[in-house]
Amino acid sequence: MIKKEAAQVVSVTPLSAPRHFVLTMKSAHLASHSRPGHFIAVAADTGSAILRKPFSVYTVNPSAGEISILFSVYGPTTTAMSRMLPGDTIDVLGPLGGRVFNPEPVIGCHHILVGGGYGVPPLNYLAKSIRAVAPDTKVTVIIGARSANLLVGDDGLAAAGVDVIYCTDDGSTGVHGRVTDALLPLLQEDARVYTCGPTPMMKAVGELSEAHNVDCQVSLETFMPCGVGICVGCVVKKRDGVYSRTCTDGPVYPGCEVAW
Amino acid sequence: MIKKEAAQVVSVTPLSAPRHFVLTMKSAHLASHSRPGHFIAVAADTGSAILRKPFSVYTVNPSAGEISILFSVYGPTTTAMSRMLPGDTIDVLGPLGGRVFNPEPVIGCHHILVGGGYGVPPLNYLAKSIRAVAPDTKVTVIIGARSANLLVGDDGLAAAGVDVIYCTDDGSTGVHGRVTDALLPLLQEDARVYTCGPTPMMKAVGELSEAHNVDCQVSLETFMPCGVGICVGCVVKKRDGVYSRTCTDGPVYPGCEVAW
Amino acid sequence: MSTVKMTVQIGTLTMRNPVTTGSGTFGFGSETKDLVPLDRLGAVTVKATTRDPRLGNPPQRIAETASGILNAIGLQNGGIDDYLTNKAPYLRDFDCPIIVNVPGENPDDFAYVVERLTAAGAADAVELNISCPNVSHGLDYATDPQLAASVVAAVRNVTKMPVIAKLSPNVTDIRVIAKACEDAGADALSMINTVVGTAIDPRKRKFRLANITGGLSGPAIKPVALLAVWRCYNSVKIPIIGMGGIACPLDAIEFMLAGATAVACGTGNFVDPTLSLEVIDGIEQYCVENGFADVNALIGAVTAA
Amino acid sequence: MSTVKMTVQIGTLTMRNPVTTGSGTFGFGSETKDLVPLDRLGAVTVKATTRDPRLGNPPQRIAETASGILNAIGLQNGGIDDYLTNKAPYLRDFDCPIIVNVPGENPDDFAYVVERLTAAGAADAVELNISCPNVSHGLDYATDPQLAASVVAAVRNVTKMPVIAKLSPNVTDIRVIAKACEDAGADALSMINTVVGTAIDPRKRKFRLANITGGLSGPAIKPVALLAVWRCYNSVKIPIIGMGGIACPLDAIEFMLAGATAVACGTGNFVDPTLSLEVIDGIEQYCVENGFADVNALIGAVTAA
Ligand SMILES: Cc1cc2nc3c(=O)[nH]c(=O)nc-3n(C[C@H](O)[C@H](O)[C@H](O)COP(=O)(O)OP(=O)(O)OC[C@H]3O[C@@H](n4cnc5c(N)ncnc54)[C@H](O)[C@@H]3O)c2cc1C
Ligand SMILES: Cc1cc2nc3c(=O)[nH]c(=O)nc-3n(C[C@H](O)[C@H](O)[C@H](O)COP(=O)(O)OP(=O)(O)OC[C@H]3O[C@@H](n4cnc5c(N)ncnc54)[C@H](O)[C@@H]3O)c2cc1C
Ligand SMILES: Cc1cc2nc3c(=O)[nH]c(=O)nc-3n(C[C@H](O)[C@H](O)[C@H](O)COP(=O)(O)O)c2cc1C
Ligand SMILES: Cc1cc2nc3c(=O)[nH]c(=O)nc-3n(C[C@H](O)[C@H](O)[C@H](O)COP(=O)(O)O)c2cc1C
Ligand code: FES
Ligand code: FES
Repeated sequence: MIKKEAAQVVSVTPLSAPRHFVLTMKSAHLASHSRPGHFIAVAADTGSAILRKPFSVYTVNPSAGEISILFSVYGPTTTAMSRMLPGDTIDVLGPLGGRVFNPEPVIGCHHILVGGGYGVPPLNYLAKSIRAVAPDTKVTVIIGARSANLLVGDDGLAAAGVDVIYCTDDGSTGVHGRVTDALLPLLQEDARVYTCGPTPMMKAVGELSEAHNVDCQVSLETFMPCGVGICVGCVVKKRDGVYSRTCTDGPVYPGCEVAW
Repeated sequence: MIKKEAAQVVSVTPLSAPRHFVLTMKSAHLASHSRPGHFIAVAADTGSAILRKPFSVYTVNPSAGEISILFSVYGPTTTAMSRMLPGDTIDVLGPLGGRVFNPEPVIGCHHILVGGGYGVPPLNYLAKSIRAVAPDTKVTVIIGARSANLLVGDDGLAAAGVDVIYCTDDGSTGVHGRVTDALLPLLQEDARVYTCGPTPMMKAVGELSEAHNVDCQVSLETFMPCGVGICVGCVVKKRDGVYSRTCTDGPVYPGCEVAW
Repeated sequence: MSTVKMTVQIGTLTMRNPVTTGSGTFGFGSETKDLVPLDRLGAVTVKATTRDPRLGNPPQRIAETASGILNAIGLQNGGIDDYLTNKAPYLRDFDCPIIVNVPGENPDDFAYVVERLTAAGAADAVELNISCPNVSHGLDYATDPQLAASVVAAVRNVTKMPVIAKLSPNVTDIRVIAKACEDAGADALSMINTVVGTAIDPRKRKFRLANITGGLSGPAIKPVALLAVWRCYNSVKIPIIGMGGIACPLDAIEFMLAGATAVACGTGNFVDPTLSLEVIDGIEQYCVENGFADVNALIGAVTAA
Repeated sequence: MSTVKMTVQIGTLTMRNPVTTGSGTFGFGSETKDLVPLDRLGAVTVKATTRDPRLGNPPQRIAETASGILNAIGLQNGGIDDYLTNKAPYLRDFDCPIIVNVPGENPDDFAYVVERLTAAGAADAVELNISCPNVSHGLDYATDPQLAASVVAAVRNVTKMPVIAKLSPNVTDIRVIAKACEDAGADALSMINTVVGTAIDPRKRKFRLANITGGLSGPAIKPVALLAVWRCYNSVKIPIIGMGGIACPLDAIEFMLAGATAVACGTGNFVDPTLSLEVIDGIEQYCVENGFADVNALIGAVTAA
């Protein structure tokens, strides 16, 4: 069930990566209904940004009735968000997304989550929720960035027993190379891949997984003007030639369905 | 000389009248060149308010290199101004106005300043500057409002030796009645009238003064899209039938020139 | 409960209040079922339904511009069979008139779809989209009075439902087209469709839309839409459904004052899917506050400055 | 100093950079002398100058709308005598080409004013304002290809100065008018003039402008202007001066990529009178950063998405 709310801002916390923030808000509704892969759409009263902007759910705290999103400052909406103060209200619509990550069966697989950029927040949530359901299941998160200071979103993963592998283009930390370099050796029979991030990265991860007969779920982050299925502006072409609304038919697709 | 500046905000102080503020900014240029009747034009980066908005100079402090404006919150520009913090910059253009108040000769007259609404700030400046030049000259300021809690802008007038008469429509303070009721008995031979405020008030003050053969200067506050004479959108009709640009031909006119 | 009379007439169609949705900006009514109970709307105007299914244009389909958006969806839809099978039954569950938006490449296309809708009782009115700028030849019918009339006449022949002609602002004089549609038997006009435009990404030196051109909508076009409504209000006798940039109740009031009998919330639904509800309540409140017992008193009530 | 070649040609007129001002949005150059040294501009386009003085329309003349303004100034100006006596001498003191905007009610009016300007050497190019929406009949010449051509031809006869036809977006197909002007001998086109529209104050139930209708300008119309430029760039060979909503250097780049040889800052001057200087610097910096040695390489360089 989608609700429109004026949620109360609990905190806006800057991260070490420049211009990155975590915004936590009160919403019993979102906290109890958001699954990994769901997103919310924020209308910032900036006057000029007329469309809502989508943000993946990053962490949920059902008992406190709170959820968080992690964002980097880019345009008017995120600028306004970064300036919000505790007690302000934020106009949100959610949870949105017709198909979210499906980690079932959770047990017996090696769940490999590959992310970059603002694809990391939903994977963080997914990794933690898999471990919460099945504490012994192996979960690896591979996070890529151009450089060490741009890596974000590993908050609490290690504590949850998740293996985290960093990859940087410049080798400033972790694996010197691309996320696919780190992924390749892990593509064994028990592997299941989930990816979210820049399109070229998802394409590469999807194709590599497919080549190794490994199931791969991709969460697309196309431009989403409405987020609720009414504008048909967010489409991705599927291999069957049909344009699919990523907001309500996705954002999560089997990698093999997408005509990259 | 008109300058465009990113002036530093010194303070934004709420007044007792609801939603009224005084904003003080650093600007050696404005502080040394602004005369009573001059105004500045503010561009608030609100995204939606595309035009600058004009504000009369309220107080100047040449030694500190500071000027103040007094405003009430109405639309996007004034909302943004009310939220500014010390140290922020404010985008201002000024001083603007081709013809300002002319109190010469200062000595030997009874200067009567009649204001309401956002016409009060420039009169405050004028009253104080007359007293500063000629400390013995009689200056009376008549301020009108609907009700006592809406009266603004008498800051420091009494201290400067100015007589202040309040008029309220509801009699909640001062004279129970209109500014013209307070003005009428003062329209003696030595009187010189200056007025700024809502158009109906200025019209009444101008006509009353004219009927008593008293010189009256009116400062028009029409909608001023550019403030610098290039749009020809701010015109007032003069008695000779010509449309005059209030920003550069005014804002101050002899009352008898205006075709109300 | 207020006692304001909120019903308006679009031909033989009675709307319980003057607010409908802009075609293409509210899907087929089910997408936002959690947010907008259809039976509160004056009518629901659904997405374009064509004779055959259409894939639509490749993405990027929408770009943001100053106070507006450009869209080039290209009429993606499942065609009339899909509408009758999968969409109409859902819509019919609500006590809400359905206006189906019908584009076409020639008068026969329009007539075919309207005939099917009429036979199935799957619409309460049809809105002829002679003005979609995002498909080849989509515009011709709205830019030539004779062509526009030919479409209206063809449809008029096959249905007793109210026929609404949706006009394009991309013409030298919209009144000429309005008059031609009225004379050909249209029961109402709806205006405006989007304004053609484009946007370029200066950093990439590429057009922002795959289709190059798109239709501009949103608050940016409201002045253009208001004038179109006012001009047609003074040129034709049939009612007008006004739209173009409505983002709050007072925007809707402006359209009614300019001469619109009803209004549609379009792009505003993307920012706030509950906008139409807010507009309905806001219009009623405006009537109460300003002493109008009947919302119809607002129609064309603007006076000179 | 950068080594980017910034000069562009509008017919025989050489501009030291591609930036001029929108007529009516920069007065006669003297108003902002404290802020804009004229000799930095590519050219200065001054306010409309008519045969006889004009009072203009009554106020309210300007209203704000979403990302735009509506204006109905009504061509207030002192007439050609006033221009020659009081304005031209000031402008001639600067090393900056003068483009004079000339409206008229018939071809003779246009020709008369241009003849006087030519005789006095008081302009370096003329811009024929066949498209002012704010005076009666002001629009006809821009909406009919033959009428537009008749004005261009009449003026072509009386001057060797570059003749620029300023086109209106309020037409079904701007390319038709552009072609007619080119064929009649225009050296360049400038586009777009304002888009007709209106605004209503819903609380007062009155039009906001005394003139009821006005011309919409500002960022709201940029998508419309860009498409007009792109379409004409692909239809005519003469250079185009692009304008409509330029508010920052990247907006100007968009116009050049769409096919404009030069650009004009209009309504943006009201928000920031120094906008043209910022745009000049910004275009140069863009060329440096993107490896363009000659600004002319930007013209029409946009590619499909
Ligand atoms: C499902 C989904 C989940 C997301 N999750 C996150 C998240 O968790 N954290 C995060 O930081 N970001 C996330 N994003 C991206 C986020 O929505 C953008 O960063 C956001 O739009 C920036 O908003 P803004 O107002 O700051 O900038 P904008 O105002 O949107 O950017 C300025 C300009 O760029 C244009 N623009 C913006 N995005 C696009 C685009 N994708 N395509 C074309 N034009 C565009 C706008 O139209 C505008 O003109 C997500 C996006 C999607 C689709
Ligand atoms: C010379 C001069 C001096 C002034 N001095 C002061 C001062 O000292 N203190 C002060 O508080 N105010 C002063 N004002 C008025 C001040 O400029 C307005 O209050 C200001 O425009 C409000 O800006 P805003 O952005 O808050 O509201 P706006 O955004 O301007 O208001 C919202 C809407 O109202 C419209 N609008 C605003 N003003 C007008 C108008 N006059 N006519 C028609 N439409 C209008 C806008 O176009 C907009 O659509 C002065 C005005 C002038 C001309
Ligand atoms: C994404 C989108 C899709 C649209 N699809 C259609 C359509 O299928 N048929 C139609 O007649 N109008 C269509 N329109 C036009 C709207 O119904 C409306 O006429 C226009 O957008 C102006 O109103 P607005 O500014 O409130 O959006 C569409 C508009 C948008 C933004
Ligand atoms: C207040 C105002 C006055 C204008 N006067 C004229 C004019 O006299 N002659 C003319 O050709 N265009 C005139 N224009 C149109 C502009 O020159 C320009 O074509 C249009 O505003 C679009 O550009 P912009 O959006 O950058 O303002 C005027 C525009 C405005 C806003
Ligand atoms: S974002 Fe509007 S349909 Fe997907
Ligand atoms: S405000 Fe533009 S000319 Fe006066």
